[in-house]
Amino acid sequence: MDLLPAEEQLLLKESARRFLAEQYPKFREAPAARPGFSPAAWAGFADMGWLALALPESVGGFGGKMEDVVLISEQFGAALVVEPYLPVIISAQLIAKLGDDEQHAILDAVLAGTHLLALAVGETPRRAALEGIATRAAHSQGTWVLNGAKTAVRGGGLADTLLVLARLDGMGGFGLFMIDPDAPGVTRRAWQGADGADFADMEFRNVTMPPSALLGARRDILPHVEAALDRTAIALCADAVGAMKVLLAATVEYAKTRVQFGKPIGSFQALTHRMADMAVKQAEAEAILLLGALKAEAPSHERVRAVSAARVKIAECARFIGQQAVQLHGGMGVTEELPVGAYFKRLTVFELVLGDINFHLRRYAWVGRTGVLREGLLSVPEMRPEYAL
Amino acid sequence: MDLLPAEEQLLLKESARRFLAEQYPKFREAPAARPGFSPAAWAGFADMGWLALALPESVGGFGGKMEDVVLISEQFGAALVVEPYLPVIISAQLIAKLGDDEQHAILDAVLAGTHLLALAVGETPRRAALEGIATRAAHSQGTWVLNGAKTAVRGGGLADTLLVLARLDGMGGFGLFMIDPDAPGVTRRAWQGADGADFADMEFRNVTMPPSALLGARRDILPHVEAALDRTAIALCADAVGAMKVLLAATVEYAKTRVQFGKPIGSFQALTHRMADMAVKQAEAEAILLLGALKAEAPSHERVRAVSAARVKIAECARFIGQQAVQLHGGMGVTEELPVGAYFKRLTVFELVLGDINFHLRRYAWVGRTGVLREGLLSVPEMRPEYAL
Amino acid sequence: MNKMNLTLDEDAAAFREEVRAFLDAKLPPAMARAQRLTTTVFSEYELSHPWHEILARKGWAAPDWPVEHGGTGWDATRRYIFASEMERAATPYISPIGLHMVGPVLIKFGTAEQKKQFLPRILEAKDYWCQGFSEPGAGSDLASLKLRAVRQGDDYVLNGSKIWTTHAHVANWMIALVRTSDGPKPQAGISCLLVPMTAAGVQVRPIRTIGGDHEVNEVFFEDTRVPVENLVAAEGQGWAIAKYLLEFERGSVMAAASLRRSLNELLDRALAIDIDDPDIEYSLSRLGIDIDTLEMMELTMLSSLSRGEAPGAESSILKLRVSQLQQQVTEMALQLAGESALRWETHRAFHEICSTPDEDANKPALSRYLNTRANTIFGGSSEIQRTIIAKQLLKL
Amino acid sequence: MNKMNLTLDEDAAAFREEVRAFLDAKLPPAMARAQRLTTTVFSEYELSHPWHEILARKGWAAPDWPVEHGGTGWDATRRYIFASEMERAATPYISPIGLHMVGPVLIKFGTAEQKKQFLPRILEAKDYWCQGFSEPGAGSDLASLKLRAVRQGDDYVLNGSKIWTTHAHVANWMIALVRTSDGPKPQAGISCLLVPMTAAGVQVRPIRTIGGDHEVNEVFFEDTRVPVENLVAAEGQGWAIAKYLLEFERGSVMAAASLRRSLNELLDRALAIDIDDPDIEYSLSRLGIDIDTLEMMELTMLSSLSRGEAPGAESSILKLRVSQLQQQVTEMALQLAGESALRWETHRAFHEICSTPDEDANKPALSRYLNTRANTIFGGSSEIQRTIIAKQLLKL
Repeated sequence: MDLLPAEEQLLLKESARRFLAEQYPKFREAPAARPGFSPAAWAGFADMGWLALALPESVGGFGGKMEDVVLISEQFGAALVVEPYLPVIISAQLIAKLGDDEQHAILDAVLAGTHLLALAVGETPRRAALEGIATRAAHSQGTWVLNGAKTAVRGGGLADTLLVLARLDGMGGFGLFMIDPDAPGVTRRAWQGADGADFADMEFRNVTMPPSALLGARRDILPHVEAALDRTAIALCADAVGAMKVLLAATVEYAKTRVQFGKPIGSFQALTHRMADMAVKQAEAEAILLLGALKAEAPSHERVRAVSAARVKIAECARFIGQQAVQLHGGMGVTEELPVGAYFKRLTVFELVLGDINFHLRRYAWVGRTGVLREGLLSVPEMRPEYAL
Repeated sequence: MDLLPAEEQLLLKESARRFLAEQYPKFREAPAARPGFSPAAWAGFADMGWLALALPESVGGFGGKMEDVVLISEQFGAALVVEPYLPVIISAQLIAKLGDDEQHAILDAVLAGTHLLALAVGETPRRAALEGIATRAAHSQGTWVLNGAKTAVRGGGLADTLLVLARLDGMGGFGLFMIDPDAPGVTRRAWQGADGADFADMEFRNVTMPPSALLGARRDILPHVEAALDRTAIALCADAVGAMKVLLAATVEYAKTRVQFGKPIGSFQALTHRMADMAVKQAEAEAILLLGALKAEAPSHERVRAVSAARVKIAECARFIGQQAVQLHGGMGVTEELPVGAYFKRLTVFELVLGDINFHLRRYAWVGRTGVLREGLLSVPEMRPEYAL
Repeated sequence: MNKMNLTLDEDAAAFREEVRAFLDAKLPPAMARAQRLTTTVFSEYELSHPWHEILARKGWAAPDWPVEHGGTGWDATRRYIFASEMERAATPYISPIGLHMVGPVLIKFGTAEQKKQFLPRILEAKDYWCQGFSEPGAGSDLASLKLRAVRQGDDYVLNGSKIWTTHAHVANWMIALVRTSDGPKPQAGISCLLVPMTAAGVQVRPIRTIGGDHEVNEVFFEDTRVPVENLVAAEGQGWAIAKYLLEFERGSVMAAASLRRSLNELLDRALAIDIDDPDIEYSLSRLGIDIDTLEMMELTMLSSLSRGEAPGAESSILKLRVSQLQQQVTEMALQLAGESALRWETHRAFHEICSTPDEDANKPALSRYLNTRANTIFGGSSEIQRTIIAKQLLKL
Repeated sequence: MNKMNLTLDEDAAAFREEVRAFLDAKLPPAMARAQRLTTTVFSEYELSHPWHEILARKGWAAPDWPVEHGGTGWDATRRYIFASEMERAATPYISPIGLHMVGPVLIKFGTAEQKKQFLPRILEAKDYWCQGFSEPGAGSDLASLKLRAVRQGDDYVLNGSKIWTTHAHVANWMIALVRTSDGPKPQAGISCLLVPMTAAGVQVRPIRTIGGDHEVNEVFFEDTRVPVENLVAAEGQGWAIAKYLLEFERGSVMAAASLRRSLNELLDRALAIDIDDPDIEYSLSRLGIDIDTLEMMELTMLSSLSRGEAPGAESSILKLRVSQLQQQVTEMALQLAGESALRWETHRAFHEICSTPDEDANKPALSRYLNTRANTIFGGSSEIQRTIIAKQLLKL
């Protein structure tokens, strides 16, 4: 048992921090051909090895773990990175895990940073049981025909290939299809989220696909998708923790310098204690993030417990820290004049995606019925990753 | 529309305050023959006219309204009165409303202060739909036979006559029975609540009762009982408001005099702001109490909205004010050395009885479905009291 | 009838019916919808101006002015009913600066000339005023304001800046607090000036709100000349005028009707989308109870006002609770919208880009949530209100 | 294996099994049940004393003492496992005063004579200690303590009083902070004395807690004579000793295992009574998540301790959260009990008056809720912890 980061993790984190602090603002200032995407930044991410980080070595990756992705994601949150890192790597992981050699071929371009992916799953404004997916693919004369719609697909407007989850018509089960978003019958409406990131809604009308579009065996696909959503969720939690750390630090700094009634506002006890409570929330968020990161590839009950716990706790901390950071910045906090606004928006977006607090509370309670909550975290597990990488 | 108390209400309140402040401590100090009851205090209540206050003139009462009972109850909370005022007057109201002349006869002794009543309804540790009552009365050869059990009957240990709600076996509907607690087959176990008040659990085994024990028509009895519980609930809300006012005042006083680190603790901003929040809660509690008092005899939807709203809001305010009063009193707050402990216990008992916060939230939501929440409070109602006095 | 009651008397009930009938007849549904989709505190000028004109034609634009200046002569209850019914119907908000600030200040402190020049134009929506009190260094601490007005001949010459000036970019007049002298007591050097926004040296810089709206501004003055006739009362009276306004505003934060309308929209929404989440019902009930409580506090204050009693720290309690509840309402709307609220819209007004009930509910939700964070900051932050409550009510 | 992990290594896992086997064999179920029904912070002497003897026989009574004085030689992880397993099994709490305060203080500051006289008797449960730090006028502000100890010949003569002295009514020794001199720096006049409770002039007054328990006392000293050999370290070293204890205690607030046991009891209870209230499930989940979070913070601190790093403000964060969660657990138990918790019981211990699972759950609920309000007050109130966090962590 050891929860302190290893030397190489500290190095990874520090190199990410430095790269983003020194390089990323330049990338963002350059006029972007496509909203939410800087090609130069993306090339930088590829050079830093971040695209390969969490892919298995068999497809050219570095075989890293979600803990490493979490480290990177935290720095992304701190630097307000908007590029679709998570959709690309989580989709790539699915292709690596479920695809055959032919399907793996696309990963070379992904690793090189020249091909973007997105995972199109959700169809309603909130995360729901995957069994309710209505998009469907019918098998007809050697091809698949896809009909349906997806909403708020992260990175969907930028993606060169989409992974689309669909019900397999007439045969039961579900499939993940690799689709060219420019194929006939695909309508894609890209938009930017409040955090500046790319999203898209899309419709599929009689989109025909070759048999090779179907990724992996169809019967057990949902647990893999659920696991991929959880990996995304925990990386987004890390992103939020990165953002809230910057916000708290900025608030403390502001409180030391902003003078009202002849004193810095950081000397008023009510505000001092408020900031102490923010620090407590930050510590809690970091602690539960670590649990989620360490369990991101654990057997599903353990994973769900950890990821949903992290999602609930970090969303609550994000809301408190975000709202109080704005409040303590006073008038300037509610404008676009200071970075505090952008960080608050990022945390607000975080709260809205991939299932709200109540969704994850129910999920945590559900897994609780299996007894998994009754034991402490310090266990002697045999690792039986079912749907992990 | 006018929400300021009328002159005579201010007089009633002030006379209650003065009587209780000057007389009640003496009554409590005298050794009590029965726990939770001072005969001298009770005689005083009768003399003050409080027993007659809210009974119709037709049975010898003063024909007052629940607003007056609320004024008295608030003073009872402030003075930590333990005598079973509410069980007696609410039961008396039911007898007055539902009974015939013969049954009314008992009210003379009640008004004289020589006969105590209690209303035995609940059978589970929390308020539930009355339709679930399991105690049953069977009609057999001109008499009724009662079987069942009641729990936590307020004033039940002291009562000379019990009003017991029971299902009427084989004929549908419910009845309220006037029962002598010393009758054969009645087992009564009296105990004291954490607030020092009398409660009792009781069992009925083949208790035979004459036909005259049955109060009023049987088919529409439940709404009357529900209304009586609501009148009790709003009076208890007033009691809680009285207690929280004393607590806040005592806390502010303590904060002005208790010195730590060379300053009165009331000069520390974090504590000052906490007490401001307590004052806000107190103001909220008083405001919603008034709504409940004014609507205590309104048509049932309006009544339920107001009473459940008051119950929820005042319970939340009571918890906050109680917990913070203890916290701000420091070590002394968590002992029996200062009155703060007794007030905190009284507020805690208040939270536990007659339905918890969630019960009343659900009840409020239920009445919301009738549309009654959608309009403001300032209405042009024709008064159609259905189950009022 | 018992003295304490929640029942409108016959006259007041009839008055309410009259107001409702007027609103039914004169408030265009499209205008009400536009107001419902507004994400700012003030309504945009394009929305409020026509409504102001409709009210002015009816003679109802300035209920709290004396009758001789164009007021309605209503008592406190009628003014409350009128305001509540407007909230209930979702009329646009008319900027309060002219009608509720400049008007009362001039009526109390202004010269006959100033009254004649300005009051009718305010009443008839011919001038549009903004308010210049806050400065970058003087937020909650108004006494430290620095905008300097130096007398030169028949003019004051202004140098400095104001901030958080709502609608400075559309206003043609500003009522400003300026520093006309220094001294040991900073309050004593503050004066009140009426400044034409068209004067030379006035520059308006938009400040975009966190929700993406252009509602407030920073206003710079560089050697801006204002005739001395535009001084209100004497030099050094600015602090007294500000205090008068504060008194005057006390008890005017009445928001239960507007919150109840928002709650009704949330109830409709929750029914429409049928979320599988029992917590939503609990939350909506809590909100309903909080609004019931607030309304009782408002009506109690109204009862006091009707008896001529001046509100005290109760105003601070109302301000605190209203701002908190406004934030909770927007939080709830955001929760109901879920991922539908993610999209960042730069176009305003929202009613021009929404075309379905879903869009009406979801698109403005995020901007509104973000902007409403300001409610516990502006107009005396929650921290300031707590200090007032502790001092005035608890004598701490 | 990756460096960061939540997995016990083989040796540690085996140690955990050893502890579990020991507890299975040696902890009488009635003793565990009695502990579950305790409503006080300390276990009653009648409960803790036999358990202390069982541990002493096994040689496990003082895991954090050096081996030469009877410690176990376990590393930080083993001590954590041991403590957690005891919580999990609901062993009685052994009073920490002797083993965790007097022991470490004497080992660091005591004379050879003092060590020889006291340490074995502490280890073997022959003496029972209480602690005299707080005074009526000195709560959070310890430096202002007043209990006077004046040297007269070979004795100190004590006059004054101590308050909140847990189990003073059963202890035969007190470790006390006393004032031996006045001066500009009040800390410098504080000394540490070992006081026999049997000495003349010592009087113990019970202070009944809000939950109805006799756990703490006020202790009066009137011309009580204590031999100078009972001074620990030099005169004026009391403040340094108190600070050492504070340091020593840092990172020792490890409560996740105990909270998880309470949560499991709540989960069992909720299942047993089958309440129709969806909010209960949400609340229990929230509590579970809070406890998971706390456990991660504890394990992170344990990782730091294992590397020899000293905890800082993290201790204050843990203290704050643990006390809040302990209160929430009791609130939840009270909510589940409903009216069943109303009855005021004066008899202690509860295990003697409860005879059904219902009674076990309901009867102690109210006393426990009431007593637990103290958790955010004693041992450094939440307000003090926030000040420490702001100062040390945020440099405010």
